[in-house]
This record gives sequence, structure tokens and C-alpha cells, in this order.
Amino acid sequence: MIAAIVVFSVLAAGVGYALGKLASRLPADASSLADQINQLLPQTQCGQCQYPGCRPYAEAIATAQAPINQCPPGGEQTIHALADLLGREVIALDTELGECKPAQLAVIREDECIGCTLCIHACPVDAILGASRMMHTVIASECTGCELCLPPCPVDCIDLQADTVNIQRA
Amino acid sequence: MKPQHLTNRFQGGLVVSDPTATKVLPVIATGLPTTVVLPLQTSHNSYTPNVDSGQAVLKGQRLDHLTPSGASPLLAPTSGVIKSIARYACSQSPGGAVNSIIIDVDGEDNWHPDAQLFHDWHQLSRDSQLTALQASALIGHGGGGFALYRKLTSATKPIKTLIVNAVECEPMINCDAALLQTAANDIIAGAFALASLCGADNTVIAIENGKQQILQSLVESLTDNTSNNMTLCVVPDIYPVGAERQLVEVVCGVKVVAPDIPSRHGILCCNAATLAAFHSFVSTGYPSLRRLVTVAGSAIQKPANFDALIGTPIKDLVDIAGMHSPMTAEHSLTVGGSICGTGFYDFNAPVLANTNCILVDKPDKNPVTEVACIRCARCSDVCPAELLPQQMHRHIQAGKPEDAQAFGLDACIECGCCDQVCPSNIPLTASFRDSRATLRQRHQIEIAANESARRYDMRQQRLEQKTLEKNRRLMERKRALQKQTASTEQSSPQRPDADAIKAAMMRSRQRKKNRPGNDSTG
Amino acid sequence: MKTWLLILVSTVLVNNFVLVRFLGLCPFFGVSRNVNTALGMGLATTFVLTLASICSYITYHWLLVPLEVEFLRTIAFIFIIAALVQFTELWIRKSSPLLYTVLGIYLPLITTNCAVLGVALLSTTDNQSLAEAAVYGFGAATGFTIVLTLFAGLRERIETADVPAIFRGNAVALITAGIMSLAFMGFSGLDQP
Amino acid sequence: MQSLSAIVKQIVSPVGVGQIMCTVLVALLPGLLAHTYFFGPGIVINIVLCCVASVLIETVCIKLRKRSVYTALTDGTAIVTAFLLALTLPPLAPWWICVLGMLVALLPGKHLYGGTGHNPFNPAMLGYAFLLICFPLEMTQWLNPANIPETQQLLPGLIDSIRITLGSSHLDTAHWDAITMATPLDKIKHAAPENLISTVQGSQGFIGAYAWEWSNLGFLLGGLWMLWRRVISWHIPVSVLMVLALCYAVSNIPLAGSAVQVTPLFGLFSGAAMLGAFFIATDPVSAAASRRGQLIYGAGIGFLIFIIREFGGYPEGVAFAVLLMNLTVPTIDHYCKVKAKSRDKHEPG
Repeated sequence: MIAAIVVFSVLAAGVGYALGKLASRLPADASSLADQINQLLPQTQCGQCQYPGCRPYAEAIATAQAPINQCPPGGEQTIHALADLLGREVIALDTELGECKPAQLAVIREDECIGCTLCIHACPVDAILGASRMMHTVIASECTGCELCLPPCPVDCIDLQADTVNIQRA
Repeated sequence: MKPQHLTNRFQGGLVVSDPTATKVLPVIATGLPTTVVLPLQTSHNSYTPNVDSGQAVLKGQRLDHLTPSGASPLLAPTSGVIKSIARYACSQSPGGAVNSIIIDVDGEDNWHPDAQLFHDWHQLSRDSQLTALQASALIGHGGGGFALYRKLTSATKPIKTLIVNAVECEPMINCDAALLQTAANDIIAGAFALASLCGADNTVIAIENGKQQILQSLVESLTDNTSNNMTLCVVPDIYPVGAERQLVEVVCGVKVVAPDIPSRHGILCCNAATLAAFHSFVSTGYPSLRRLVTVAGSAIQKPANFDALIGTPIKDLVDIAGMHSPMTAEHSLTVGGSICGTGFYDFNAPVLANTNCILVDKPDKNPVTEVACIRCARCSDVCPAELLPQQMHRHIQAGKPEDAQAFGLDACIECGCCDQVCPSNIPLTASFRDSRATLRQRHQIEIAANESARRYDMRQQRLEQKTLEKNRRLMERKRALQKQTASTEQSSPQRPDADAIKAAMMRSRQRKKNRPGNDSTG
Repeated sequence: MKTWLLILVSTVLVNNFVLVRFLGLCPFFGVSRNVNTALGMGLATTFVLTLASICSYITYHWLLVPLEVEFLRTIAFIFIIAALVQFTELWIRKSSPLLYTVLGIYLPLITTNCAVLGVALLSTTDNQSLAEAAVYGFGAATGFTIVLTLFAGLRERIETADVPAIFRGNAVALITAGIMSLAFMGFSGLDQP
Repeated sequence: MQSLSAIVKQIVSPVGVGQIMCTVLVALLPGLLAHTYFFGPGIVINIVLCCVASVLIETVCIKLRKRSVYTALTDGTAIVTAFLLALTLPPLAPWWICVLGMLVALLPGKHLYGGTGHNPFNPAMLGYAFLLICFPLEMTQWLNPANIPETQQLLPGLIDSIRITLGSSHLDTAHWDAITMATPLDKIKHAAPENLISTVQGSQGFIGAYAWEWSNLGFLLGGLWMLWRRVISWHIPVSVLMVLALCYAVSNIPLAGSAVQVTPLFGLFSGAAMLGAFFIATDPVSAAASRRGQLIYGAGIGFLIFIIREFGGYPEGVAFAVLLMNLTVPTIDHYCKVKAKSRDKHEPG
């Protein structure tokens, strides 16, 4: 009886050690999965998913730290695409983070702009052109409508319009 | 010149016995319409106008800024005053209304001074010939709607064979047959000119087996301008043998699968009407702004081919052709042939460069009801592109067009064969057309999203670079400071003495007194 | 050789582990959402099951019997299967992270898959030879993989079907699995020569 | 658009789904006549029962799905399922066998998956397999084929058959020599009583088992007519029959207890081979979608029919073969994709 206990404990220790060694030699490669997930996200870099951009959110999904319904701009279509890719249940959009609005563009009322460059630093895709104390303007074809430039503007001269320029983005 | 009867054929297709094929409809020349409409957004071109309402324009004048390189310009078909630039009916856009330039015709029809692009075609170098062709805005009259210039320049391999597509395999379309009968020499001359332009070493005129009497007239006109490298082929009349890729497969034995195009295999396929227009352009130097349009259908009294100005509202042609009973909402309007034609809703829409046939049909007495698909695979038997329409339909109906791509949705040539044989009367081609449009739109969104992702990554790198740079500089300054404090500690260990400080304070007070001095003690 | 074929036919077709013996049903319903993941899961299970039946045979006849502790066999088998599953999980995490995420909880669940433990226990009770145990394990796993892939194909097709609302999802999947086992009854009697 | 469709559609065979199903029913007649000639009017009663049951069930289900009953009934798929199920049932089976079979065929077989066009399993075969497994006794009460010269077997007339089917009078085996035998195939495996063996060898039946070869011949005729009318394509029947014949040719199975070899023709013309190949396997909804897939599907069915007949537990393998291949159809479709690429078929010109 003692022999059985000894044999089994030695066996268990040996296999455990081997698996531990193996685990370190075979690191999980989550980045290729994150790329695939990032491909499905709408890339508005708006941060409504509580992550600083689409790429960080994709990495969070890849390492299963974030659910797949935290992307309001993507809406139902993105959730369906992520569910198909990852083989998970389709869950409804988490609406506290924001609604799925049609594509929109930020437009600066140029006469009120005081040139404080706060919005330039806030824009995640460098879509705002301008220098300090000079008039700023938004490059329409590059703007993703992420609304990040609205809060920092001291004179609140940026408003959101329906995106008619790159109509296909809608 | 004995015509070669070709027997090889493509998979599938419909054997169509069409009574109207042999009877060529009369050609009626039409004068100038009262208004002319030019859509700014068509299937392959979009224009930004450089004119505004109220401005007078002359015939052949350019009306747009040439945005993308290689795009063909928009020319005024006749002289007149621009009434407005507003949304107007259009037969090509599914939504129905598109921003268009509407011109009130003044009737003089005088050319714009620099409308004539050259005087003698043969003196021009090959490049100036190409730029002239681009400026002439000659768009293919077949049905595809690609500009001839774009077809030539998109050829990655040198063109070896030029096929003149005089095949009119779709029932009810008659304009090419009429053109072959009246202007066979123009077509042949146009074919020669294009062959020399694109350097093709043999030219093939393809015509359908069913059109015997036109065949005779072609054989005679071919024998009088004798040339060795032009042959006449007679192809079996199986719909859609007139489609570009199917004709290339029958004539050259090269199977081209959409979205690949024959010009990438050294074969250029051009419609006969395009070549006739090319000939008139080459011989006169003026862009050709007219084309033959067949107006027919069960509701038309006298079906005929109309030599109409591009931009003429279809209503004018239908009024000339006359209708049995006045037009009602139930009448079905189709642009294109009766198998792959697309319906449109407002017959004020204009004639475009690739509008070859207008069908006006009486309301259908016994409309067929659509039933569920029973997977009988007849549609995949007749599909000329060898696809699986029944599988594509299943995935599209389940709302997943991207899954249908695995069964060949991108290679679909929208020929309409599957609709004709479907026992459940499912509008398959319409659903494929819509799904392809949605997928094109999604592809555009994906490109835009990738662009945003690229910009985001670049910005992240730049910010990282900046913080690294800042840290590095900080480290350097700290190290320099430490070095400097270490060196000062070695040379003078004690604190600088008190009187040196007092002397410094005395000097500063003195300087302060001098500065106010200039206004008080001088 | 003849007996191997008979074992294979009997484990894959006649008394298939999933459709006739109703073992391993939780991954059968959990992973059969699409064909590629089903195939991935099937191959992983085949790898684990074949090795597990060999190792369990070895531990049973060379360790447990000499030490007269046959009663420990269930724990020993679970230990072997857990080790193998852990190794497979590491390997899949390295080679295809997408499959690893999509399989998610069902990959470690192979440890508790009753088909896997069932095979190990059954092969000891019928006192088969080592080779027969290996073929038995391999047959059971191939049967599991084939049925799982077919069922995944069926579920993909049912996704696009217009199933009445109350039956959508697992209800129609369960009924379809029932019909599958009805169809597999056709093989009954195949292995009586 | 409509003026043309007359031109095109004339050329292609019967147009609507309804017309297709009518053509299938007409094609069933020759086999049906042979069947009634040898096995008595019981089969006709079965067909009537099944058709009535199928129409009722179909109407109820379509009403529950709030869809138009007219279009559902006129597409004729329910009637064809009824005919096929009735043909596989023994002639004097009790009435509830037919009704229960239709219930199983139409409810889980078809309407569970959404009606016509969505069911992955062949409804008729699902009903038959369910009945065969649940009621083995009633399902193997086949009558001895009539008019065999030696036994001068008399068949119950129409009235007696109706009374038996409705259970009012018991089938006394003494009078009508009913034996529990599914088909002559059964005796290939279990050495049935001597007189039947002799009838096979000596019978005028030129190829298959005595009565069954005529009904198979009838179904073959019906099938060829359907092929000519282009209601079905050649891919499935040809692949089923070819593989079945190949299997018989390759493996020489002796006829039970006698030196006579089972020739491929005997295999093709006995049991439900022709009915299975031309009518059951070609049900388009549950068959593979692409032509290539259909060839694989047919070959699978032929092989499984042979396996189940010779080695399996059930005398006739068509039902299970079709159901098992229905299982594989989605995976076959999943892997039969379109990989069309531009290629140069031969030197141009």
C-alpha cells in the first residue's frame, strides 16, 4: 500500500514538473488572434469600449478580459462578426457605453476657433489640422466621428454632422 | 472570306429560340430633344460638375473636373442652357434618383470651338491618340459601361486578339443587328483602327448563328476590304454567348473568371456599336454623342431602333414608338434585354452611353408566386460561370452574404440564366446583385477602417517616440548634472563666503538706483 | 488483423460512443457550432484518447496489478487523461490561438469527457491486449470525431433554415441528434459475422 | 420580361415545383401497378391513408406557421412523401402505421426545420425508419407474392384488405399464407422455407426475385421517364446503381444455402433498389446541392445499401442508407465549394 502511494506521488511530481517546463517553452501567442479581432472592429478609435483604442480592446478580447459587446460604433454587425470568429454566443450591445449611431463627422465652426490645439492632441487619428493660435479644421476624409475632440474644446466650437463625405463609411 | 463555324461552347447557358432575332427592326433617326439629362453618378464613373445653372454650353464642351486620372470626362451632347443640377430619375442607380445636369436644348447644336480633338488621326503618335480617346469620353455601348480608354490602359499584357462582339444573344435587343446591316463598313474600319491602336495582330468578328441574312451582308463587306488578319466567326446561339467572358471562352478558348478581365489575358472584346462610334470619332475628330437604342416590349405599338442623342429622356423615344394603352404604374420598364435587364421606375430617365434596349411590358396578368428553394440544382447547371446559385441563395437569405462568397458570388456575371430555370420563381439575380452591392460597400468601409487603424498606429508610435526621446534627454541632463555637481564638490568643498554675496547685493541695488535715476537724479 | 477491423467497425459505426452509448454528449453539443472547430476538437480528442488508452493500459497492467491496487485505477486514469489534456492545451495554445479561444472551456473539459474515461475503463474490464486497447481508443475517438463533424455540418445548415422560433437553438439540435442516432441504428448487427 | 419567359421555359422541362411533383407521381404509376398486381390492393389503401393524413398534417402545420395553405399544398412535396412512404409499408399494415408514419415524416422530418426546402432528412425515410424500429412485427408482415404457379396463392380482395387494415378481421395465417418476410432479400440471409428458394431459381422471374423484379422494373421505367422529362438529373440514380452493382460484382455472396451466386442484376432488381435510386435518393431537398456532391452522395447510398443488406441486421438497407447519407450532406456541401480560376483551356485560335 505504501509502495502505491510512493509510486503515485513520484509519478505525479515528475509529470507536473515536465508540464511546468513545457508551459514556459510554449508561450501563448495571443498577438495573431488580436490582429484577427482588430480586423473586425470599426477602427473609430473612440474609446467608448473603456479601452484607449481598437487595438487595446482587441487584445483584451483575445486574452478573454473583455466581452465582445463593448463596441457601440460597431453595433450588431461587429458583435455578430466577433461571435462568428470566436464561436461565442451573440449578446446584445452594452448600451451604457453608448448607442450605435450612424456614421458622423466632426466639423469645426472655424470663426469661433481660438487655436488652442487641445483638440489636435485629443484626436486619435490626427484628423485635425492647425497650429497654435491659428484656425483649426477637420480633414473630413480622415475623421472617424469618435467625438474625442468635443470635450477638450474650451469654446465648444466643434459639432457633429451626418457623414456625407465618405458616404460608404455609414 | 468564309465564316468559321465555332463549335466549342461554355458550360451551362440557355438555348433560346427568339422569333425577333432574324427580323431587324427599322432604324428611326430622332432630332434634338427639348431637354437633355446627364447623370453625375453612373455605375463606373462619378463626375464633379464645373458648370452651374443658367450657364450656356456648347456641344462637346467638358462639364466636369477630371478628378481621378484615367477617368473619362462628361461632355455636353448638344448646345443649350443649363436649367439646373438636381436629383433626376436614372435607369442605372437602384435608388432611382441621382444628381444630374439638366440642359434646356437651344436647337442650334453648334460645336464647342475645341471639341474637335485632332484633324488627322494617323499623324498622331500612339500616346496622343490615347489622350484624344480619353478626351472623347467614348464609353462602351455594350452594357458594361466601361470607358474604351480604361479598357485599353487596364491591359497588363500586350493585346494579341481583338474580338468584335456583334453577338446579340439576348432576345428583344436589336440595335447591333440593325447597325450590322446599315453600317457594317464603319464597324470594320473601326475594328482596324482599334486593332492598330492596341497592336492586336488578329481581329475576330463574332456573330451569332441565328442571324443568317446579316451574315451575308457582313461577308460581302468583308471581301471588298480584303485583309488577312481579320476573320469572321459564327458562334452557337446559346445565351449568354454575347457576355464578354463567355465569348472569349468560345472564340479563344481562354476561360476568364470574374472579377478577372479578358484584357489581362491579351484579349480585348469590344461591342460592334462602340467600334462604329470609334470609327466616326477617328474619321471626324469629333466625339460621337449618339447611339442606337431599341425600344420594344409587349406595350409598344411600333417597336424600332432609334438613333438617339445620349441624354435624351426615354419618354421621348417611347412617345415616338407609341403605346397600346397609356403608361400605368403596373407597366414594367426594363433597361437592357429581357433576361438580364434591370427594372427601373421612372421613364423620364435619360438614355446613357450603355443603354442598348428599353422594354415596356404590359402588366403581367398571372404573376408567378415565389416558393421556397428545393435545391434542385437546375440553376447551377445553366450557370455560365459554373457557380452554385442555390448555395449562394441559401446564405444570402439567411442574411450572411459573406458566406455566399465561398460559392462564387464575386464571380457572378448577373446574366439572369438562373432566374429563367428556377422552378420556385425566386428572383435570384436581383438578390445576387443587391448582395454584391452590400459586399462592395462593406469592402469600402473596411478600406477606410484600415486607413484609420494605420493612422492610429502611426500616432501611437509618434507619441511613444516622443516620450522615449523625452526620457532619454531627461536621463542625459540628470547624468550631466550629477557629473557637474560631483566635479564642483571636489574643487571647492566649502560654501562660497558671505562677503561675496554682500558685494553682489550691493551691485544689484546700485543698478536699480541708476535705472530710476534717468527720470529723477539724471 | 481481422479483430482490429471488427473493433474499429464496432466502435465507429455499430455502437458509436456518442450516438449509441450516449457518452461524451457535452462537447458534442458544445463545440458543434461550426465544422472547422468541430474538426479541431475531434482531432484533439482523438490525440488524447488514443494516448490515454495506451497509457492507461500500461499503468493498469504494469503498475496497478503488480502493486495490487486495482481499485486506484479510476484515479490513475483521470490523472493520465488530465496530464495529456494539459499537454494538448499547451500545444494548441501555441499552434493556433484562434482554435484555443474558440474551443475555450471545452478543451480542458476533455478531461471530464465521459467517452475518454469510459474507453480507458472499458478496455481494462474487457481485458484486451495493448494493441486492441489502442485500436479501441482510436476507434472510439474517430467515431466521436466523425459524428461531431457531421453534426456540426448539420447545425450549420439548420442555422440557415427557417426553424420555428420556439425550436430555434438547442431544441432543434437535440432533436436532430436524436434523428442521427435513429439513422445509426441502421448499422446495428453489422459486427455479428 | 414575361413575354420572353414563354420562349425560354418551353425548352426547359416542367416549370413550377408543383408540375415537377406531379411528374414524379405519374412516374410512380408503373411500379405501383406491378406492386398491386403481385401484392394485392393493400398498397392502394396505404396510399390513400397516407395522402389523407399528409394533407391534414400539412394544413395544420402551415396554419400554425400562419402561411398560405394553398401554396404549401400545391407544391406537392407532402403528397410525394405520402406516396413514397406508402410504397415502403407492407400492404396489410394496420391503419395507424400509415398515420403515425406520416406524422413522424412531416413533423420532425419537415416542418420542424421550416417546411419545404429546409429539411436535411428525407421525410419518407425518416417515417419508415421510425416505424421499422418501433413496430418490427407489423412492418415485416409481407404477404407471399401472388400467382406463383406452384402454390396458387390467393390474395385477399379489396374489401377483405380494408377490413384487415382497419383491424376488424384478423389475418388468419392458415388461409392466407402470410409469412414474416420483409423481402426475398431476407431469405438470402436466413435460409427461408424451401418453396421460396425454389421459386427464385425456377421462377420465370428472369433477373431478380419473383415478384419484386417486376415492381423494380416499373420503377426503373418511371425513373427513366423522369430523366427524359429532366425532372431529376442522372447524377444520383446512376451513382447509386453503379456502386451497388459494383459491390455485388466484387463480393460474391452465395444465395443462402445454395450454390447460386447473387448476380449484380439480381441485386439491382430486388428489394427497393430502383425505388430508392430514382425516387427516394433524388429528393432534391435532402440531397447534396452541387452535382459533384450528388455523385458522392449517390455513391455513398449505393455502398451503404449493399453493406446493410449483406452484413447489417435489417433486410432492406435503402431507408437507413439514405438517412445516413443525409447526415453527411451538409459536410459534403461544406467542402464542395466553387474554386473557378481563369485558365487557358487550349492554345487560342
